[in-house]
Amino acid sequence: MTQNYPLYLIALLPFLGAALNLLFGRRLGNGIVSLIACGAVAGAALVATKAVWILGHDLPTKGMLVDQFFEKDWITAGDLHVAAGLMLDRLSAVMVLIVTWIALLIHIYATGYMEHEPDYARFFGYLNLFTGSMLILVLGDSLPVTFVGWEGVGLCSYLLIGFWYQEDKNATAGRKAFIVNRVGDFGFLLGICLLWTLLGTVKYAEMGSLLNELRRPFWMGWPAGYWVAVFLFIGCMGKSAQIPLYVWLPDAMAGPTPVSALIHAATMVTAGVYVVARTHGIFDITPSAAQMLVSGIGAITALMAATIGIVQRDFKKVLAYSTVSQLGFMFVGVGSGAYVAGIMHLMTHAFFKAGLFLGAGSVMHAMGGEGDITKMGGLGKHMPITRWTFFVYCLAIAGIFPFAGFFSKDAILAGAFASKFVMADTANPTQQMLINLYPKFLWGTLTLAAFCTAFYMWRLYFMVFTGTFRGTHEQEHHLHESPPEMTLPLVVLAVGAVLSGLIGVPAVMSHGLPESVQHFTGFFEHWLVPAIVPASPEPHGHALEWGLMAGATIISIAGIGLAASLYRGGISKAAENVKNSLQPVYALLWNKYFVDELYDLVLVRPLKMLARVLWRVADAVIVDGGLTKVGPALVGWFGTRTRRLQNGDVQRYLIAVVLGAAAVLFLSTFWLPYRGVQGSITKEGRRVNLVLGEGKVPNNRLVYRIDWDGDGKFDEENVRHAEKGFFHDYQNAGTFRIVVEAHDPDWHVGKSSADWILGARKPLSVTVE
Amino acid sequence: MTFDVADLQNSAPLLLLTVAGLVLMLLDAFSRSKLVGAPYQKKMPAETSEAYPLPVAGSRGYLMPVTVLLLLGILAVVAWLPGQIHGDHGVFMYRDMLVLDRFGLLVSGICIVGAILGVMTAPAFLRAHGLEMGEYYALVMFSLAGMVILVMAADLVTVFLGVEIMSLGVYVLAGMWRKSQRSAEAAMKYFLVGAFVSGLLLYGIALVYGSVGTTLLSEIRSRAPVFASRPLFYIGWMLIFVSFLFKVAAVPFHMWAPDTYDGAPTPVSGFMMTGVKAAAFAGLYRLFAVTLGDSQNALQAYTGWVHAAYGIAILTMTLGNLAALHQESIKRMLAYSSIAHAGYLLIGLIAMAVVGDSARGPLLFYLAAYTVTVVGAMGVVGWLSRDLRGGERLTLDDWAGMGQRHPAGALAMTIFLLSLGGFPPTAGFFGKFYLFRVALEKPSLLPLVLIGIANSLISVYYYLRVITAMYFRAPAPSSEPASEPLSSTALSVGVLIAALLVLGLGLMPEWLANLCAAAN
Amino acid sequence: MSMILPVITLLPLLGVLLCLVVPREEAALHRGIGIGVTLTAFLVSLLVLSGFDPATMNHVVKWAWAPSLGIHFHLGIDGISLWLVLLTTFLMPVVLLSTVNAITEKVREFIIAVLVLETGMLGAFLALDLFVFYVFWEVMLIPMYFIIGIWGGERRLYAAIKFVLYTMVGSLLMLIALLYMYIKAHQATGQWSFAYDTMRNLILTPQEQLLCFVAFALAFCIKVPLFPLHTWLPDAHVEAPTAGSVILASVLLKFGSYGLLRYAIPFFPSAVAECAPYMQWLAVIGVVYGSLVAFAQPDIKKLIAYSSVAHMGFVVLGLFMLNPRSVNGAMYQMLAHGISTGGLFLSVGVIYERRHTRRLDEFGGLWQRMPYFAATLLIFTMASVGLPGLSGFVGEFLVILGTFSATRDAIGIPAVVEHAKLLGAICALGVVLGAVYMLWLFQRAMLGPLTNPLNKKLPDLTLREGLVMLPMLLMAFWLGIYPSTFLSDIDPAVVKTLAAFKEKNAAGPATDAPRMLGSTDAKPAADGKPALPAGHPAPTAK
Amino acid sequence: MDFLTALMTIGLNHFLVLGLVIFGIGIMGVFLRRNALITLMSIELMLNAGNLTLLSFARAQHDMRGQALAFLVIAVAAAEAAIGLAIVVGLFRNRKSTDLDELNLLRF
Repeated sequence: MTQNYPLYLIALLPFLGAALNLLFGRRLGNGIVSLIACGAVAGAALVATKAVWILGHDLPTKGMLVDQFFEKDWITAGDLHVAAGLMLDRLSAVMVLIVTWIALLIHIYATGYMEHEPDYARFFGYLNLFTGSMLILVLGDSLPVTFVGWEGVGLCSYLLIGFWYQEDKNATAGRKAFIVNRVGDFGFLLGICLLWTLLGTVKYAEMGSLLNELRRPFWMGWPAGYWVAVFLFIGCMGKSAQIPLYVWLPDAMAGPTPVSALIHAATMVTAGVYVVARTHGIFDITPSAAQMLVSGIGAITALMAATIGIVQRDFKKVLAYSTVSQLGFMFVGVGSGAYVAGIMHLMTHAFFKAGLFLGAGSVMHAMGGEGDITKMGGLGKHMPITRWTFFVYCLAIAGIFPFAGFFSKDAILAGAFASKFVMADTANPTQQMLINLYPKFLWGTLTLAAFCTAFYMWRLYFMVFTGTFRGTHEQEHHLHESPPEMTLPLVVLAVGAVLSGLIGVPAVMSHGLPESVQHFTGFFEHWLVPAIVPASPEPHGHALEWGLMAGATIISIAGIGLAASLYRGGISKAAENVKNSLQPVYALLWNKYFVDELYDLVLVRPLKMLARVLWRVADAVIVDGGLTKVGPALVGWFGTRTRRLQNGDVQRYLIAVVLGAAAVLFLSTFWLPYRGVQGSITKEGRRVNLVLGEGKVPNNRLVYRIDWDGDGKFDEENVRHAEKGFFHDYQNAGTFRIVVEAHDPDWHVGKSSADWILGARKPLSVTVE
Repeated sequence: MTFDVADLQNSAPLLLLTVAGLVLMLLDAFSRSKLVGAPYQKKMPAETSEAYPLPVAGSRGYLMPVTVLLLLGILAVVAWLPGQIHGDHGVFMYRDMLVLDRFGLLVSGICIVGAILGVMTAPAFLRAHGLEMGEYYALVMFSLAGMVILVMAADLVTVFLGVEIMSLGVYVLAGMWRKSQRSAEAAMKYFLVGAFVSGLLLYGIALVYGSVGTTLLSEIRSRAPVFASRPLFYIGWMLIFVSFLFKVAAVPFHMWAPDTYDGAPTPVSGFMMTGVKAAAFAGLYRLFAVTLGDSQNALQAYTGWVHAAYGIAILTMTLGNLAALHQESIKRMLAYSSIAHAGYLLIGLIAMAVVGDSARGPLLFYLAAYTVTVVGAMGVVGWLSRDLRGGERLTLDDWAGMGQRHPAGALAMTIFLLSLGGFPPTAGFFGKFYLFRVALEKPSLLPLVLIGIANSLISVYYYLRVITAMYFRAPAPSSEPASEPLSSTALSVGVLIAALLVLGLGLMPEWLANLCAAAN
Repeated sequence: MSMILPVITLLPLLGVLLCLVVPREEAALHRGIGIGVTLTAFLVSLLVLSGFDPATMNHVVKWAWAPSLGIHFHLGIDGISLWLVLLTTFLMPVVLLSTVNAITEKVREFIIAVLVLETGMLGAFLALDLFVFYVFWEVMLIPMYFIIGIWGGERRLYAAIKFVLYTMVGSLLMLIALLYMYIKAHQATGQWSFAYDTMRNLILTPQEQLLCFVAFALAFCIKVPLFPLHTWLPDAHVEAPTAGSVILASVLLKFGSYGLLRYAIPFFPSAVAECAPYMQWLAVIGVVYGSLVAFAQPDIKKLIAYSSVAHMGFVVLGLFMLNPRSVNGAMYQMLAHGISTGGLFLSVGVIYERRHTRRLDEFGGLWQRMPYFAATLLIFTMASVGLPGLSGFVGEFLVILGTFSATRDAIGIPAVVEHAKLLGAICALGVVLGAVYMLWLFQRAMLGPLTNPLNKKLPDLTLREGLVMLPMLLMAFWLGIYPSTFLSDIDPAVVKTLAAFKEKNAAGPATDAPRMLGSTDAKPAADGKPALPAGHPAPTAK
Repeated sequence: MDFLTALMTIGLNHFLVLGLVIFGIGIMGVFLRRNALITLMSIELMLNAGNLTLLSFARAQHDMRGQALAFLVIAVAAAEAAIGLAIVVGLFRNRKSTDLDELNLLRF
């Protein structure tokens, strides 16, 4: 089942490349830097491919390759043992291939795109660092190891978004990405902790058999598994830019375009999808509230981002929202149990979205960095390769047969439509009906999103590549096709965007084809099911499935058609009219539903305010003031007063001596009666003994009055203490209050036990039977 | 009436001190001239500040080494005498008027060591301020003799005599800086209050004598239970108590102390803060902890002095520290701090009564540590604060930057201050540690210890203020010349010895602790 | 008998003597002595590692100091103190190297202060006798006071005295508690002893435990510093010179948490059971509060100081969750904080030396001028933020995990784990906030346009500064990448400590008189013979 | 006659009261008088009151210790007076005044 394989090389090679480039890159030429960077990734890709080959060829379906970075455990703390282990199973194999090969392509692309960058080496260092971290993420054999990669890619994302740090905007965008991701990581971390708390392990391979533990009710009526899933999904929301944590991704476009392609489209942002698939056992636990949450968030995100994408003018922003939207698709896939569909969309999306970004980079490269699509137009004739590859990508993302997007998106739609959510038995009919309707809601939302997708992608395509150029003359003069190191990846990715879907053709379509072809077209499903993830739910009946496919295609074509009618040959009057007539909607979309502003208002500002208040008020005044100002001030005040007593008048000193002497006299006599009424009580039948005075020595200098029965009259008066103390024989049973008064005849001071609590600090009373 | 020759041997320290005092007086009288060298001038001509004639050594320079040698000899005798005590009890002499026991010898030793260090640090100061007089040494000797009488006293008569002999010498010493108004005022105040309290002491002794019919402490001890309840005895005893509290400068009988310590010549202040206090505590120990009340016979339950002492200890620690808090003059700050330390010592005394004999060691150790530290500190004060125009530069501002100007002195001062503040590894720390340890054995003393601790904290503040001034602050920009530290080998050596003792007792406290614990 | 521990403890004092012999003017020579001595101490301290058994005391020395009072110069090292000691010895040469340009006045005094400080710190980490511990604990105080007061910033007087007074409040109370236990131990065993084992086996009544615990905990929590006792720290950090800040943050603060784990928790199980929830809450409040206040700071050092409050909150939380994961996490966080915050302060020192300001708004865009420095600062920032692969992660992860999973361990005190999940969640929130303020710091200082003309000529790290940073960086990576090095020594000791705690807690508090663990009838025999020491079998008749 | 009888019955208490009265006068003198010399004299009064009490007790108890102490006290008082006067003289030379109220250089 498991076999050792030096998987660490896959992650280590990019890290080495990063180390070399970051440490010494400034001294090396660009050529060597790119050689190191690309070489490292290529090496990783080759090793990874070899490993996947072994996995697919030599091992059974559930087999995996394993490896450990260190002999010993990575973290050992009491009963917690986390190994720095890597594992390659069929799910991570998909990811590893995507990551290494697409990273390689983008590295190659970047050698062209970034050639004029002074910080060339740093860029490639980061990029390699990212690749390594991403590989750790996908290869990690336990949640903590995944988390290491998870955070690592977050760091690289931060660094690369802020790569051009001289501009505050970029740095801020990077910071935003990191912090929003951290919010997600908060959940992720809690998920890990909760999981470990419940299962005692966080290793994927060990979790499966223990998952029943998670069915126990835990909190707020939901089972433990639900909460683990929710926490993990919060992490995924952050990393994969889902509502409400998607806000960082559009801003992240501040980074260089290859970065957007690699990190913010193809690989890193899909990590959330990967994690959900990886830990699907947790999400699958009934009741399927977690799945409903994941798919619901995915669906809404898909639609919302798609609608925003419709109106954006910045090339990369459109693509960014598109990414958010497509990630929503994937989450609907993995959330509704259609894991294969989700992962497959992840893969196809990696091809076409990376391609789209690279295409955007190519265009902006030609435009001198200009990203506003309203200033482009008619670029197709200047940049044919870019244009036609872009055309392919757009078809793919729009989901036109037989491009990759068609198969994967269709699988998701079908999966969503067919999904079954199970809730607690007690769900009342209304709830049950809503639950039953939920798959339809998902399907409907996604279909709408698919329409928007088709529309905005083609709007983009038409506005950029068709019509007439709307930019400046100078820009027009410089328009050119990009160099081969940039166009080559475009072409390769375009090929991928065309073909990658073919390994995941739905069974219904391949039905009747030759066995070998079926084997190929169902490859993706065979690869993942049942090795890692359960099979996607299939809609009941072929007709329904065909119908869904047809519907999706029609919707997409409608979207393309609408885009063509409005933007073919530039921004048409009709487009302007639509915009003007729907001004409020447009404004809402243009401002991205004011989510950033909302966050600013609800979170950022209050937090800043709170920080200031805590500092200036709580810390400076209350805490510090209370501890370091009040006390010393008080002491200081007394200090001054005390000094002032000493006014230099010697006769005052003498009076002080005499008063002091009086005080000494007073102090030394005053306490005696107090001590005299302290004592102890013992009972012998109805006889109660009372020994007064402190310690062993009876204070025979004092005289006492004793009221034995608490009636206010003293039973004994002016008695002195005998050796054995006082005693009283009670006639009747009952509880009696005893009052003792001590009196010092020499000094005429007295004290009563009524106001001086006797002995054990309890009112003096006695119960006799 | 018989006279036991052994008494001569047993009272040798006392006799030798007296004789030494006489010898020194004679030596002084037969020295050729009076003062040599210029006393300070009223005004310093600004243009000749560099050529300003420094006071030169007088012809009495040899007196200091002679005194030190004599004192060392006497110290040797004191160290030898414990061998003459057989058994647990002391040896009574002069018809039971004095007693020779290890306790008395140890306290005498502490006083003598303090005096030696004080004498070593004094002449440079005296010379610089134009008061180099042979009488100083003789008076120190006589005072010491009084202290020895007091610590060896076994009778109220000798108690009174000891107190008076000790005080008379110190009255004069306090006022020996004749040109200084402050010194005269200090002496006057000290004398007035002291004499007044002598009156109280005498009256108290008379009342006790009247009620018990004897002045012998051992007899009082055995008869006290019978008389304890009589107001006459009671009042008399409290008057005696009060007069000793005055000597140790406990609040509210302390008010003379800051003024006197502040105004007296610095070495004399040091002597008063240590020797007088040590001897007075020995007296308190003998009269109260031993005669009236150890925990065994629980006499304190009758006389209640522990309650009074409890309150006074709290007041003394607290007020002393609070008043020291804002002092600008280092000398005066030390004066108040010495009041506060009397409070800590009172804890030891109370522990003696409440906890028992195990408190003796801590009390004595604290006394020793305190003595060495304060003598050293006052030595440094005299050393570093000399003002060329006369008088002393004692304020914190004057001392700002002392760490740079005079690193050795400042370092020594730092050590002494840290010891006073109770920082390890100094004698002061171990003293406090030892003292609090024994006090904690009885829960009833816990509040006292906690207040002591709180006070330590306050005291840390003002001790550190001095260190802060010396090291952290730059000298205040001023046209006036800074203080000009004295240069004297004896002074430096004296301070060095004190500093080494402070550190040594902190690092290796056990021998002295054992010695103190065994000094019954 | 291995002499390593006394040698490393007292070696710095030898350096002090050397410094006293060398004339004041020879600043370079003094520096050389300082670095040489501390480096030697570091190398010698590495010898400790050979044949190290983390679960027991190694290289124990026990010399009589004042035996009649039960005081022994008793040193030993186990898994809990091992890495803290090595951290100390490791940091000292680095710190001294970092001061070559910063401290140019009174070099001799500075070196002496640092050396004395090192002795104090090592002694306190190694002490197995509470008297010795207290002495060294106090010995640390004065040199630090001088370091802040002499070489500090504008408000150094205030900061120095605040530092001392705050520390003294706690340590004096601790002294009282210590003495009280000493007396009680005497009552229970008939022998005077300050030995750690005696004190650990001493069982007091619940009320006594509570009071003593409060005294100990106050001393340590002030040092940590735990909210709301933290306000001395920002002042001390801001005013202290770089070296002082580094030592303060990296080592001195650790004494608080070390003391809690070594003394306060094992000594008083019933009090811990009572107080742990409060401590936990204060700790998480500290985490959130420190982070938020840090976010508002305009002064870099103050920001880092408040971040220390937050980070040390993790430590205290971890300690008081009382399970092996969280306590391991706390220990690890102590080390990590030592490296990352030390590194941050060193970095601040670098720019402070160049610009003599620490205000964030004076900087911005320094990356352009100082890329190597920026990389260094970035790494320390990320280490502080808790990025996996750097030092901060493992500790925070373990603390959060340990807190969250506290219910898994039956320590017999339900109150301790009552709010475990909530505490863990809030604590995890601290991780988020950590990123907020640290990245804010980094952006304000390093990123953005280089606008301030004063910053346009700043040189990058010099070779010496690089040498200072390099070991810190390496440690940051080491701690992040291969925590096993450290955890394999920490874990057994922590497990053992907790087992001892559990055992003592299970034995229950004393009813009226103190007793020793393992002896049921506590009172010493009437003839004054000591009760049997814990763990010894009763003598059997032959 | 009554007077004589009364005279015959003068006992210990009368002397004690006299001693107390003199002591009180001395104290009040110290408290109230501003002149250093007069306060010195008042202190002497206090000492003498003590002596008187001492002697009364000694006489009443037929014990010689008290009497011996009284002699010592006289000697001490003389020494004290001498020193006190010296100090007053010293003060006067410095200040040209013996008014105690003016002793306020040292305070606070």
